[in-house]
Amino acid sequence: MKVKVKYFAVCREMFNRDEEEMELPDGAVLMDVLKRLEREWPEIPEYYEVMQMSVNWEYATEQTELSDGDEVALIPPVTGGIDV
Amino acid sequence: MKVKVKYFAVCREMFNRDEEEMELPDGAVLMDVLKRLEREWPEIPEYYEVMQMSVNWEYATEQTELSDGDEVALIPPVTGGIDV
Amino acid sequence: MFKITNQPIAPEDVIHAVKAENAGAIVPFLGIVRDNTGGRKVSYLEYEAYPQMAEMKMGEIAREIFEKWGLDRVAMIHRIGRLKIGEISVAVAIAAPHRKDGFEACKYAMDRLKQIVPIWKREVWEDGGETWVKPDPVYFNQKTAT
Amino acid sequence: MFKITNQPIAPEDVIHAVKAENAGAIVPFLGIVRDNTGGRKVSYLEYEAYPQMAEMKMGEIAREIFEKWGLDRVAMIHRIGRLKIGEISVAVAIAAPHRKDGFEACKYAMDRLKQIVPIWKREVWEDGGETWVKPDPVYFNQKTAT
Repeated sequence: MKVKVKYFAVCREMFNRDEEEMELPDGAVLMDVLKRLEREWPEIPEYYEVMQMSVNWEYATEQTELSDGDEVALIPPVTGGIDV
Repeated sequence: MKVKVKYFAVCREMFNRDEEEMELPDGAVLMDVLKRLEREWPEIPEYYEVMQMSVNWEYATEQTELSDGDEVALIPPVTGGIDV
Repeated sequence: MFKITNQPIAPEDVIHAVKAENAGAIVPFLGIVRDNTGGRKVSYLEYEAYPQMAEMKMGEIAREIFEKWGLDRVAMIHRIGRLKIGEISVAVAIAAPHRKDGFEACKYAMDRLKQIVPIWKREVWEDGGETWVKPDPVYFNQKTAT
Repeated sequence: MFKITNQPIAPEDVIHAVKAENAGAIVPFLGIVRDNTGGRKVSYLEYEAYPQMAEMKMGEIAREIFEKWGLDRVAMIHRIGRLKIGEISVAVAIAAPHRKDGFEACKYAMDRLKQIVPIWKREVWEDGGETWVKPDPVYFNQKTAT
């Protein structure tokens, strides 16, 4: 199956792209996306604690199952609006 | 001495005037204004509990001493702005 | 800026007055004339103030806010005269470096405004009745605190 | 009304959206770009959002507010792109029959907006440095609560 992976803010800069299509085996979960990205950015596990992920615009866990056509995103710590 | 007495809202309607000059003996206090008004409106003591008075735009007590030229006001219960 | 006015109020009037380059948050408050009171249909409202004393008392509230939160950008406008449903009767705005203080101070400003600022409201209902509005029962306990 | 926009925000945008004839109080909140962060001079800010998810999460916050306070008139706009000092980054407004609920709900909206709405801020300083802004430390405890 294919999912779309989107990158924002510091993640976008880290991977140097906005989004990409990713081919995954059937039954893949979010952790499989992270594992794939680890090849490119070996330090990514250090950020699991502070980074969130979403599937189809809802926060999701590393064990969330993926389906063909899903939109996945890496969500660095959010800072909506103001810092006061 | 002479003081100016101002009437607002329900007090203005009760006395049917906005303001008046009142001649008082030297050494008069706010209670003397109320006593004078009692001639015209005998029930006024029933309202002492809920009505306030001011002298020169500051809340004052019945014992506040008055001076020539002071501006006195009867202040019915205030309801600034909104009731929510 | 502390003002009693007989002109319509725009939210920008108070917001603009408190804007500052070092304020990260502005908390305004708007009081709006409602179409009913306890279910009785309101036709219009009439506000009356003791303008000089009202503006002085607004300034006093601002000083209290400065003492409590250290915030010095406070604006309050209250309209008087005849107001239609949906119009703004009162607008307050407070600028703050931190939003928590801004919310607390703005709520405090409205609480105090209702306690100590000499403004009165007369409701005229659609059924032809009318009354001067009395304050909350809490008023009678707080009278001496003013 | 829940919106991510690259256009300047006017306070009226959210205030107008929540006005109702039975709402006696409107509590807006405005986030303003400050001229400094911890004393370091800010040149400008750059906001980025995941727009579709951000608008969904704003709607989710509005549903939480309805569950907690029964208030159903909530508007939120967040601007993205490059913002100058003094410009509005975020505007929220809530209409309420009672001001106390309005203040609580508006504060809650801002707390939640900072926790769960996917928006990021990059600060560019006058000295040429820049950084993606990290959230408060409290974030790390609340991550699993989202």
